[in-house]
Amino acid sequence: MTLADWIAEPVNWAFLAMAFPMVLAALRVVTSRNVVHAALFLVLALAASAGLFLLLSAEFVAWVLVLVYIGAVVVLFLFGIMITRAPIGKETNLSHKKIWPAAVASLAVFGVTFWLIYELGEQVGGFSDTLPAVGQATPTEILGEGFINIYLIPFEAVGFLLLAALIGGITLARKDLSPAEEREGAGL
Amino acid sequence: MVLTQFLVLGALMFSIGVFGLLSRRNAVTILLSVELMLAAVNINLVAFEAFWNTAAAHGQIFAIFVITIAAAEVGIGLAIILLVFRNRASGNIDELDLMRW
Amino acid sequence: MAWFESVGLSLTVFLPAAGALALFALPKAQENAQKLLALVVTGLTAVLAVGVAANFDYGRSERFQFEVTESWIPAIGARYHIGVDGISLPLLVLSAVVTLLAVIYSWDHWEEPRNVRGFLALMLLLATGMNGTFVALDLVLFFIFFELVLLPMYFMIGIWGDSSKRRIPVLGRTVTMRLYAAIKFFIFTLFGSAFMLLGFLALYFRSGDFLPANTFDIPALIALGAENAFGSGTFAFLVFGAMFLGFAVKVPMWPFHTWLPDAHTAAPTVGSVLLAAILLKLGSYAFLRISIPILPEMAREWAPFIGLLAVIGIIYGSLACLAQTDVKRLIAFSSVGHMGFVMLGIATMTDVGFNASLIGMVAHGLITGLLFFLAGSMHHRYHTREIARLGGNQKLMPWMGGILAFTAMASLGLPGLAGFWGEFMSLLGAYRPLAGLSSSQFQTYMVIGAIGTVLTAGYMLWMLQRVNLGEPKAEWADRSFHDVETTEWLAWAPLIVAIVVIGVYPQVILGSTTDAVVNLARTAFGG
Amino acid sequence: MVNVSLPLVLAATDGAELSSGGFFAATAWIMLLLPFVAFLAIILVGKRLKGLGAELAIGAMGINLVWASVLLVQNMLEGIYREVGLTIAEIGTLGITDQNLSFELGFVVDGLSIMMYWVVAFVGFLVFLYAHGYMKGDVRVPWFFASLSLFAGSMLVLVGAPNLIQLIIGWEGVGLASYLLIGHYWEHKPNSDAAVKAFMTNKVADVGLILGTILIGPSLGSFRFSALNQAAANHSESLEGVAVVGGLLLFFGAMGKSAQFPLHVWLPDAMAGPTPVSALMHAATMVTAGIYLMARTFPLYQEMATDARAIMLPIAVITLFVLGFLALVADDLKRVLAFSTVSQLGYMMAAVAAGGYTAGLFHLFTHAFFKALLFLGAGSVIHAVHSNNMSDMGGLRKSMPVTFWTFVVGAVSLAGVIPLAGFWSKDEILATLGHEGYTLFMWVAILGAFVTAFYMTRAVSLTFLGTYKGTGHPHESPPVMTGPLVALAIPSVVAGLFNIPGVTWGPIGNFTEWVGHRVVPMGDYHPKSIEWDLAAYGLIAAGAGILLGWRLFAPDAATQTARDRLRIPVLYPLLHKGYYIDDLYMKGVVNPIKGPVARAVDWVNAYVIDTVINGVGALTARIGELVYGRFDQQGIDLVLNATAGGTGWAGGRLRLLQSGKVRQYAAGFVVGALLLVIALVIVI
Repeated sequence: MTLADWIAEPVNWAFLAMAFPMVLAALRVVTSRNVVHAALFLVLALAASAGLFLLLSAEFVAWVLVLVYIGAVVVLFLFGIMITRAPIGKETNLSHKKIWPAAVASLAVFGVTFWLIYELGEQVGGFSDTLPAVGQATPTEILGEGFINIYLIPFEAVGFLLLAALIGGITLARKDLSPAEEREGAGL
Repeated sequence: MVLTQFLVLGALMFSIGVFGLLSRRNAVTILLSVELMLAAVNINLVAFEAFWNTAAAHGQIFAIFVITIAAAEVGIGLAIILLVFRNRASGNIDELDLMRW
Repeated sequence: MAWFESVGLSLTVFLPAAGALALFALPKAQENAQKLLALVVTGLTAVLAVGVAANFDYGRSERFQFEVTESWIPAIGARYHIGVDGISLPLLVLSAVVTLLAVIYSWDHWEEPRNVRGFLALMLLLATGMNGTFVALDLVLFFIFFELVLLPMYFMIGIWGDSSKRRIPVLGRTVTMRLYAAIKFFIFTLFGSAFMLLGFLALYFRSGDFLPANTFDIPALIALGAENAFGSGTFAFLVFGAMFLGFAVKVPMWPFHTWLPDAHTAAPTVGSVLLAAILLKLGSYAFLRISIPILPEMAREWAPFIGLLAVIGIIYGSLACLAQTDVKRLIAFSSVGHMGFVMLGIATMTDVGFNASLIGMVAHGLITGLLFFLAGSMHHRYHTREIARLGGNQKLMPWMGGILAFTAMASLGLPGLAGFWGEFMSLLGAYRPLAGLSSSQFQTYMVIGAIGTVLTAGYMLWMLQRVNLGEPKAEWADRSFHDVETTEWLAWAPLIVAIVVIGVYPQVILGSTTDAVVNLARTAFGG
Repeated sequence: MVNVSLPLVLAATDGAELSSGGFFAATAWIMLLLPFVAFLAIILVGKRLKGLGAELAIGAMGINLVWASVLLVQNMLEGIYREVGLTIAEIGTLGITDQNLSFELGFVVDGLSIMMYWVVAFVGFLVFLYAHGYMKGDVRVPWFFASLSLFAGSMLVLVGAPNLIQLIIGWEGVGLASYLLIGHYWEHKPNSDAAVKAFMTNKVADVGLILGTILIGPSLGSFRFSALNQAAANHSESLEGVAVVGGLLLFFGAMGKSAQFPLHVWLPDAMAGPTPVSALMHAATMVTAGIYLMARTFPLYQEMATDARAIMLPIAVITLFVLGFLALVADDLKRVLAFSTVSQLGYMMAAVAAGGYTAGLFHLFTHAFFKALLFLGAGSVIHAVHSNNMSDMGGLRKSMPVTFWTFVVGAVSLAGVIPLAGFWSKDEILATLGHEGYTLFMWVAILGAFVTAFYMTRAVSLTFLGTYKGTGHPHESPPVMTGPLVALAIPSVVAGLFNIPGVTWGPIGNFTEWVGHRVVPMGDYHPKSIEWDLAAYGLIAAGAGILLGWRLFAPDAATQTARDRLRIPVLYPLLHKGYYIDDLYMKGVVNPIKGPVARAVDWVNAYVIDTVINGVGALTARIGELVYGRFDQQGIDLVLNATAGGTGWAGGRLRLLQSGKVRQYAAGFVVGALLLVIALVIVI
């Protein structure tokens, strides 16, 4: 598939319309001097990725992403930011002074991954063929079956993990109480 | 749409996440970077799913697992940050070097 | 006066050391008694040195006089052999007199931590080392005296020196000036001395090939050198090189000079004076006493190289002076330039050049010694040595400013004052270097050296302009300062007089040295 | 050691007997020493004296004047030659002679030095007297007179020098004294800058003198002028090879002192000193030294270093012509005079370089009078109006009649109007240039005379004519100041008569004979009769200059439009900036050396050499640590503690990884993951 063919497909324009804001938002997430802005840019990036999932016919995943991430996780983040009284405005202390090691590392990661994609494409083949499954949405039914058939044990494990996280989060986040406070039940 | 474009996008997002991970010193922003990396992974998973087109939609299931675990991770992570902040009045991870020799 | 012939010189050397011991017999609290004792001892030493000069037979100044030779360490053939000739006599007198003046100056100038007894004892010990080096005629003895001066100077700098901090470029470490300077001075010099000792040992073992027994005796080795016994092969080359390293560090020659600005800047006033006036001369004196007469062929071979380093030192020192912001450091760098002229004189390997270096050494001792006295006294009053903060000194302290101007003029080589002759004669020597050396090369050195005199004048006048002239800066304007005080007059007047006398009548030095250096050049290079 | 040498009692060049002089010649050293005695005495007791030391300086100079006058008369009647040297140093043989080279101090009494003694003593005496009035109420009067004495004394040491070494001593002594005097008001930076500039420019030139001495001395085996001149006259082999280079080096030295292009830059700035200093410096001491040196070593240039003329003469002519123009644009009266001195020095140097020994010296002689007169007159004006600038003057003719008339005499004499002194000496220079075949230079010199007349007329007009433009009420100076003016005006008029070509004044002869009383034949040209055509050209040039100046400046001296009219674009800034030579030196040489170059060297010191030293130190310390830590401490105990020690050591090193820095861990994680991926792909 040549670049001209690729551009000719309207769906690819939709892809670009989402991918570009996504990358830009991601960059702002890691460079913004304002923590709140960073979090909100993350929302943007995740929303774009949800859009991509829709393009890839993964509707369920897309909505889960929106609900869980944008609805819950990011709100959690914002709460976290506020609770930790992190400076809401601009802050110079947010990043290291020397960023070149990070830049080098991330470039290396990108380089290696890129090389990997190329190698895999060579070995596996078909990477530049039009994706087959696009068009018809994956039924949620299949996903549900997958969870309780093939992936039942992991599914339970994740549920357990969530419970553990819940308890752990409470334990960690609540104040250490003096015995007197303990008796009065002040922590609850 | 071809697979490569999603893989490259994922790689790009992941690299940006790595950059944020290494260049940030505020704990919350580091967590944000981690979220970026996870999102990149999700893109890969879903794209591969579309590529292989498996009957059981393994890729999407995995993506949902990732989202779930990420949520748990954020919960715990923020709780830790909260705790640290309460003790140290700082979200700067450079100052958290108690666990050293 | 037969007794004087036999023990006079030894007394000159060891009286100060005895005085240092005697100081510790006095209670620590009795500072006046300590000062008086030191004064008497150094005064007596100076009288003895002058007595040696008075009884010296100038008609045969090329011979060693007041010679004493006693068995000392028979196992290695080291003897207690001392004596003076025309070359060492002026330096011996200089050393004894400057030490006396330093004690006079110290009378009411003490650096913290105040410890009069310790400081005076070190100074006396230093005097023994310096005087001893100039009269030693045995390599082992020479080496011991040569190294003996390190110790007191090390402690002087390290204990009473500048306690400010300074960041060392590149290394990135912040150091206390005095500790850094003291250690640098000590290690650097010791580094050179190690090679020097190697050279001495090599000479010792080789001398057995020509003599019945191995010897450290300098006159005996000179006699061998006159026959060119050590030849011009690799052996001689290496021996000369080893001794060169030792002496060049002490002079100091570029590029072995970097201990000097630090040590001078950090040292207490009296330490700087003695360092500049006497210690630097040990190296150049050693060239004339040991390297050249014993290894004349090698001296001829090394001469262009020595000359090159000398002229680099001249230009380099002057340029570095222009960049200095600290008065003492500026004077220290000026020493690099002036010692460049001294070494250029030596490098010509002519009698005129040797004479130039000797009179240059004496003049530099007097002039730079006085400059350091002045810098110390000014620091004492202003509590700063920053040139940028000074100004209008001439107005605040007319006599001090006048003496500073006079000394600066002497230092830049004004004819009619002592500094001129050394520069002029070393250029003269460079015009006609020893036969066999490339004249065009040395004439290039001559021209570069002459340009160096212009630069010297430039930095000295600039320094004068910034320190002495103009209106006093606001921070000093309302203050009143003591102009030159009595002890300062007593310490400086002899130097001023000597600078003028040598300037007008250089024969006072050359009368002693000329026959000796003519003889040195003849025996070493024939002709 | 004491070696008084009286080597030469000889016949003069023209066959006449030269006597060794009487008491005054034998004791001429008193002249050389007296000013130094005065110098010391003033420093020590000057403050406590009524005249603040002025009386000591004037007294010493007065005695000198008596001595010099007696010698002058003696020399007129019978030629004197006496040379005395006292060895001050035997410095070794340089391996080329059997005898030691030696340095000597002494004095020489011959026609040349007597003339100079007298000029220095005469001008010096009058200037000192004048300064006594001028400096009343000034700061540091004792120090001023001490420095003046040092100045005159150094000059006398210089002109009395029988050898190059003493000459150098006097030479740099003069430089030192000029430094002290120019910087007399050192509270202000421009003044001390000017002083430093004078010293440094001279120091640069002194390199030439010193190197020239070094070239000539050893070749000759002696530093004596008599030996040098004799050798040159005999075309001695010993001078072959060094004559031209040595001669040029000496000339380079003279260029500095005598302010020849391009080393003239210090002289205009030297006006920063008090006016009596300028008068002394420009007339008698300092600037004449270079001409004197050329005259003293004249046979060298006349006989052996003739090739050097190709360089000397153009420089002198450039100086006399090109630098004269600078006087046209100066507003500072003293600067006008300073540039005029530069130009006149060019005349003298041109004469000597062309072979006119007598002509050059004669111009030096007459110039000393009228230039001292002009400067003292300028000082008198400045004293009255408290400004150096001509734009603050004007119309002083009425209020300062004595100053005006004497100033006019000096100016006319300088302009070269017959029969005043300046005419005769300048005419002789023109004649010499013409006779030696330098026709072009002769015409340039005539043009130069035109310029001279022009700027002097301008100066007189702007200062004395028209109306007063300053504030206050100028009044005539006290007699102690006008007296010297009158005393100098007289020789400015009549001095020229002593050397009218072909005229001898009975038993006293003429100037040519006086300065010709030398041991070694001069072989120079001096005209035997007046060359009227040349005189006419010179007069026409002078007249034209005066007319033009009068036409331009006299009518509107009050309005000064003429000055504006002279502000020709391009040319005016060029002249005003002195052809940018100063800028060239400062920006091209001095500042780079003071700034970047010096800092670079300092940087090298701190960052290169010291770094090597410190690096070696640190490295050694580290090696020591390793030797101690690994080989000594662990090597010896290796057998016993191999396992424990090794583990401990490894742990100790590895624990460094546990820095506790999350970022480092993360980075390590990323890098590790990357490596794993790469390994994986490669393996698969």
